[in-house]
Amino acid sequence: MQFSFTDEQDEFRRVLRRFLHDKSPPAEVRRLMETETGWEPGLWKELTQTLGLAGLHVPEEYGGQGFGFVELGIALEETGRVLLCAPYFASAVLATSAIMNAASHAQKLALLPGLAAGDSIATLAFAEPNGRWDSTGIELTATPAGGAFRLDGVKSFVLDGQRADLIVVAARSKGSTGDDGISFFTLAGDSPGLERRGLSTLDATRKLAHLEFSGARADLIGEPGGGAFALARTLDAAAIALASEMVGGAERVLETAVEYAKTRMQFGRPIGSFQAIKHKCAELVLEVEHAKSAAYAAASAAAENAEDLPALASLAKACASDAYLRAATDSIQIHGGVGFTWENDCHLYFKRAKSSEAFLGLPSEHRERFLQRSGI
Amino acid sequence: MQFSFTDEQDEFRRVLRRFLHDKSPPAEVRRLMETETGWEPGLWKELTQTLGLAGLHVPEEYGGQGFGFVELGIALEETGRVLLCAPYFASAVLATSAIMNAASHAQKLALLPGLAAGDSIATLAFAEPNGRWDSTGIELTATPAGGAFRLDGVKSFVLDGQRADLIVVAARSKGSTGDDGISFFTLAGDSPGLERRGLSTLDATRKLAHLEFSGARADLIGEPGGGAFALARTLDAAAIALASEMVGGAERVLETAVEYAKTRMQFGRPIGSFQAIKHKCAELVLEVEHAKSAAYAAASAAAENAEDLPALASLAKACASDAYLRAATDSIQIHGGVGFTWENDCHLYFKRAKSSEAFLGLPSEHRERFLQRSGI
Amino acid sequence: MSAITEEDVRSEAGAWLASHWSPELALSEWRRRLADSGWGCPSWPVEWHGRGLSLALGDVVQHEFNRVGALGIPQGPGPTLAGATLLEYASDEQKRRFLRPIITGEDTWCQLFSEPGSGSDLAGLTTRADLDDDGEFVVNGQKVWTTSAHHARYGMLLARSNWDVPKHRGITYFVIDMHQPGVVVRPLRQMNGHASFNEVFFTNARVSSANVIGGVGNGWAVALATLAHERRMNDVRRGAGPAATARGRVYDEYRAETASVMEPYKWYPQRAGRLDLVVERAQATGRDRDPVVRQAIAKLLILARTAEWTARRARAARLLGRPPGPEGSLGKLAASHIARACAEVHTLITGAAAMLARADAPLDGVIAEVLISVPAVSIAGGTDEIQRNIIGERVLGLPREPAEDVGKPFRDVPKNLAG
Amino acid sequence: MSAITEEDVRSEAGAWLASHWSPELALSEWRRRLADSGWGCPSWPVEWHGRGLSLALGDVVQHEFNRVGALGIPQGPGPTLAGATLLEYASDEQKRRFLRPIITGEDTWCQLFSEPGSGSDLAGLTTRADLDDDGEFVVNGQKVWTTSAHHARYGMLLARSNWDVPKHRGITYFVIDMHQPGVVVRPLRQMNGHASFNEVFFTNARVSSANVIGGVGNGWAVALATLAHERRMNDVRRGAGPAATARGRVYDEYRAETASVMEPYKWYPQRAGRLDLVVERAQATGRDRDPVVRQAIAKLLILARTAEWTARRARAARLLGRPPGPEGSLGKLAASHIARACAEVHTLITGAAAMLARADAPLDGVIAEVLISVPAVSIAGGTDEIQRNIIGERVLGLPREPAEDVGKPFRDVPKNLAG
Repeated sequence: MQFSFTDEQDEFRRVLRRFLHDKSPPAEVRRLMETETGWEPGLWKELTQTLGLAGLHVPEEYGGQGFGFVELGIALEETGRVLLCAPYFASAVLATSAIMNAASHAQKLALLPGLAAGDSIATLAFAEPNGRWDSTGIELTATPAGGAFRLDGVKSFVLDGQRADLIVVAARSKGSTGDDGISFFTLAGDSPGLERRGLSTLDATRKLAHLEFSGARADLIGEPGGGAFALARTLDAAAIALASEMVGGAERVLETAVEYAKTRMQFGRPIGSFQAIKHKCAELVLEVEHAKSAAYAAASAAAENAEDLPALASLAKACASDAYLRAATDSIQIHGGVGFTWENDCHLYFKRAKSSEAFLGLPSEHRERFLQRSGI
Repeated sequence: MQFSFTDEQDEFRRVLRRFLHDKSPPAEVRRLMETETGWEPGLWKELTQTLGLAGLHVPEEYGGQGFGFVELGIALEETGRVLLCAPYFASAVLATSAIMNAASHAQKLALLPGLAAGDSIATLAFAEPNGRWDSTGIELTATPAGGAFRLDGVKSFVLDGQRADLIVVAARSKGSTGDDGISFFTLAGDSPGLERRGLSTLDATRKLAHLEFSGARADLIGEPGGGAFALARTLDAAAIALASEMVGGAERVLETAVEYAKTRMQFGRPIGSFQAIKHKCAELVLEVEHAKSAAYAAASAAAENAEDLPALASLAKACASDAYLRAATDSIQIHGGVGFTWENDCHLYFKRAKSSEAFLGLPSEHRERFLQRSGI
Repeated sequence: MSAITEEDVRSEAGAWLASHWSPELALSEWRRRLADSGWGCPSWPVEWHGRGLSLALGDVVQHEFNRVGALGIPQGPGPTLAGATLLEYASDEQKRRFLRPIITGEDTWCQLFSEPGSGSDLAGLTTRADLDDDGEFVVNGQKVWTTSAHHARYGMLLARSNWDVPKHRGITYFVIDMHQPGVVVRPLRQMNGHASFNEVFFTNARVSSANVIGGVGNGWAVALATLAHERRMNDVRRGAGPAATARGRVYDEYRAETASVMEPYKWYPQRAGRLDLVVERAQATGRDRDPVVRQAIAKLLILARTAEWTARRARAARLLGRPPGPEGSLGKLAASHIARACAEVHTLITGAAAMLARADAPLDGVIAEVLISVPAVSIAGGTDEIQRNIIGERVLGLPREPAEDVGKPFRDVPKNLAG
Repeated sequence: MSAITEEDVRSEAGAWLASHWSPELALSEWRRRLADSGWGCPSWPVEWHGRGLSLALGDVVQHEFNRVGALGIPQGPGPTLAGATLLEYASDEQKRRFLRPIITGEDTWCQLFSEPGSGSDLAGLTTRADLDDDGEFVVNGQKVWTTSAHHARYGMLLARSNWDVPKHRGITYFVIDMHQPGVVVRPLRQMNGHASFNEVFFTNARVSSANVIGGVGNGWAVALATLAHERRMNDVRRGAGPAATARGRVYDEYRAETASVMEPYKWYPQRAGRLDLVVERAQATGRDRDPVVRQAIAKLLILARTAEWTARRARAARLLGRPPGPEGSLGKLAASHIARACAEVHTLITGAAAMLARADAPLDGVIAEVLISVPAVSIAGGTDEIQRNIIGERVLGLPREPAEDVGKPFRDVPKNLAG
């Protein structure tokens, strides 16, 4: 396990932080979150073509940069810090991971270069209105139909699903249950038989869609019925990526609170000199540093494809969710009345934290999974 | 439900508080807790004969004072405040409640006057080494034998069981399970076939015994096999009584912490002027007052034999346990190093709180029962 | 004068209502009758539109009003805050000018206390009131968290009239006319999207010396009276009651008035956490079968019930005339814990759907609004930190912190830049 | 002088061990060899019983010692605290008198800092040292929480020699002879029944001016050095390692020495919560099947693992010579959370048996000892409150509170009555 970043990784972080600081300031986040699409094509182009961010962890043979999960974690920590509005998590994490885990070599060659280059934006549709975040929640069926498959059913909570060019879908064969009969499919976002509807979200920076499939035609990727492991792997990767994103946000929102506590005067002294505020901040440092450690450990396990990857993925998701929500909540409290206003940025982080708490499964669910995956 | 005490009840509390303040100071508690018996017969005589404490809630026809559960709750709150070392809970609460709930009129006439007068000290043996606090935990069997019964099995966690004159035993008929086949029996503490052994306890003020029954001869009280309801009622009464005792201790240990915080100087000012200490105390007030409300509400429900008595008994036990342990723990913290010494009284309350947390069932168990008993 | 009994009050009020109340009156006419007779504010003095009754007898009057469905004086900060404060501190001339239109509802009022730079530290306010050569005060500064400022006629304004004395001693309490060019009111949007409050900007706004309440430099004492009335108001804020559905002209007009006054508060139930929805949502979703969720629900229900009982113990003690125990000060802090626990439990119950809002979210967005409104409870009306100070100092008698900002001229106290 | 390499050190140490180390030596003889050669304290200066190596090269020497099973200098506060402090602040004459017997183990030391009246506020100490006409100091007062004072030869004593200057400036650091009539040592029993510490009473005890370390009135600076060494020592406290079972006269004598030094710490694993027992106890009792218990276990394991990783991140950064991040200061506070959570989980697992102790309780009383020892973790070595101050101020740079007690003569600072 890697307990410090290399100089190259630190430099990558510095470059990316500077870039995002310039290109994704709060005013831009606020502008984009009010749009229906939720991102700016120009910035996406820069992120993918200048920085190569979408292909960071994609092997070079598929058009990526060939880095590992530690670098991906750094990228997500930085995008999380600034609440970047871009289809990065949907396309580069969810869809790309699903394809890397499920697809054949030929399919990867066909699909990944476009995603890695940012030319095409994809997402993964796996959860359904039942809100379960594993294979047992999948009810949408895939039926063979003339060399391809027809998909019938409903997907929900699909990240950037309303605007993605390509949808990767996790579906099951009729009559199968649990891990059996799970396969992945791809289809274009504007395919006939697919209706997409944007959902109203608690966190305006996280766009979600409801997708209804009525015989939409889709192509199988990977082996038919053998997708359960790829799905589990993909969700583990997603959990670790989300944990990285969350600790970036948590660290930033804590910094904001500390900065405010140093300058805000009440009763003739900075509020940060009062123990009520100072000790709250101290506990937050502890919790946020612990969550960072969890995200780093999990990313490191993913990079090394370690045996405890599934356990650490759940550990990191649970730990980072709790830390982020607490940091964002306490930051509002430390800001007092102004922290509850729309014009202050606290609520953007708070809503992101609250939404991330539920995304991919609640902390309590991941704690249970952490124990099971640890053999306890 | 009664939300304030009557003038008579307040006066009763004042008299009792003054008495216990004089007769059960910390030095006396420390002396008695180091003895094997754990109480002082002279003080027991005063408590029962002068104050009539043991028969407080026993009807007058059975030699008691005929008061209700609210008065009993006040008595326990006050004994809890001073960590009174006496077989009060064992004899006046557990054994007396069991007899009142289970016995026939004639049996009550035979048994209660002696207990109410304090001439005889009884206890209730119901839990066993499995540590379950309801009828499912009862494995000890009662077998009819020549007009009486023979008891075989083991009881544990028996309060003041090593010294009690009379043991009330909850047992089951052979082959029965759950609520079926439960009956109550009485036998003398020095009966043949009964071996008693004092247990080492975390809290030296709470004496517990391990009782082994090998064909000990005992008398049935109440109907054979119909004791489950009486047992449940008795345990509800015990839970409420314990909650009352706990809130008395919690309030006192909080007072101690506040007194210390007002006088202890560090950095040139009383430590209670620091928000870290002040806010801890404020949260404790909230929690202790809530626990008092819970204990009062439950006692009031018991006094009125209200429908929600079982739910409120569990509510009060859970709530008072949490409040007491937190108050005692935080009191040690507020006292700092001296709070961890043997000579300071904090640990007496802490150990009482810790022991009370487990006694009659953990808070989490009672929370679950509270929901079930509330129809949720 | 012999003591007035409950029965006296009941029959007198009943008789007056029988001859004066009618659902078909215009609301303004009914309010005039209330002001003329004193039955609208029975505990106010006889010479100031009241009947000089005790608070307990006032409750008897209220009961008679409820019995026949008769309406009372307007809700909102006018009567409860401004009226009560003026009764205590205003001159007779001021009472003559201001009190009656408060009762009749002609004038609505707003409270101009909090500032961006002084939240918990209200006495650290920096809005300035400078006496000019004409004997008028010129007001400059900014207020915030003002409810209903956009339709208020008058504001209860705290401003600093002297910077050379310690903070509490340089404050003056004014009644300011909100309808003047130097006063600009802007809505303030909160994180849950509602805009229940206003910011109020003063740029050379003017207020006459005749509108100083309680004397120049004595504003802090007057403000404390207003704040005490505000806490009491929070204890008893109610909905429209039977008037919500009753028929008649007076009710229609009253509902319109109430809807306007109550508009800023419509998310308050969500802010408090919607405890009422917890069990039914858990059962509807089947989450009531998860032992982990059950523990969280049980903890929440126990907290809420014990808080309620604690408040009732405090009320019972007050009614018996006993010295108030610690229970009274605890409600606000308990409400904060309850709201936060509600949000946690609603999240546990809601799961993935907690990511959604409005029509796509459970109960048409009510749960989502809970999640993003609850953070206000531990801030508004005094933060949890301030409540813990109050409990520690006033209930437990713990010593105050050394003060950096009292005992020297306010001019020299470190403070936030005006903003 | 050319740079010494790891390989140089390894071979030199190896050669020396080959010719000087033997398990059959008397421990005192072995320690003499260590003191003569400098291999016992390789990072101390050559002129003071060391070899002047860097800390990293010192680790290489340690590694060579471990490889052949050779023992080191004594554990305990002598070498790590007193030795290190004396090296930094003592005069050559003092170093000559005190250092060598520390290394050989002839003299053991104790630390006389904390007082009943000054816990968190160490610099508020009131033990007095008054210079008498003979040029000796006369010491009166009381110290507490002293480990091993009953068999120590010397004490590192902080006492107030000047009451007319601010608190930090009137303190002097002494080496006091514990074997004198004016010094009385009493065991101090803790709530868990152990008596690991002492109270030390001074009644006209005497200490020569020649035993002042670092100058009269400069004791606070010297104390800070000792405290820094103490924190480092806490990072690396170890058991006896392979010496626990190895055979030979020197090992036997070492084990006896270690047992005596380590006796006060035997409940420390219980104080830390016995995390190691949680999962096996849960499985053994079947409580691992309760979802509520499982959540508590998972929270605890996650806390403990992330705390461990955080400490390793801090160490990795130090080894890379990077500026220390916030991770370093967090371990103590995390340990406190872990211990408390352990006690909660052990209670959940243990149920009714949590009422029992000693032989009647689970694991022969180990769990009971956890429950009544854990409260010490958040107090000993700096309370949680002090740790949060440190993190807030030193890590986050938040401003300090206004100080009531610095900048004026200590005589005038409100303080606890001597007790």
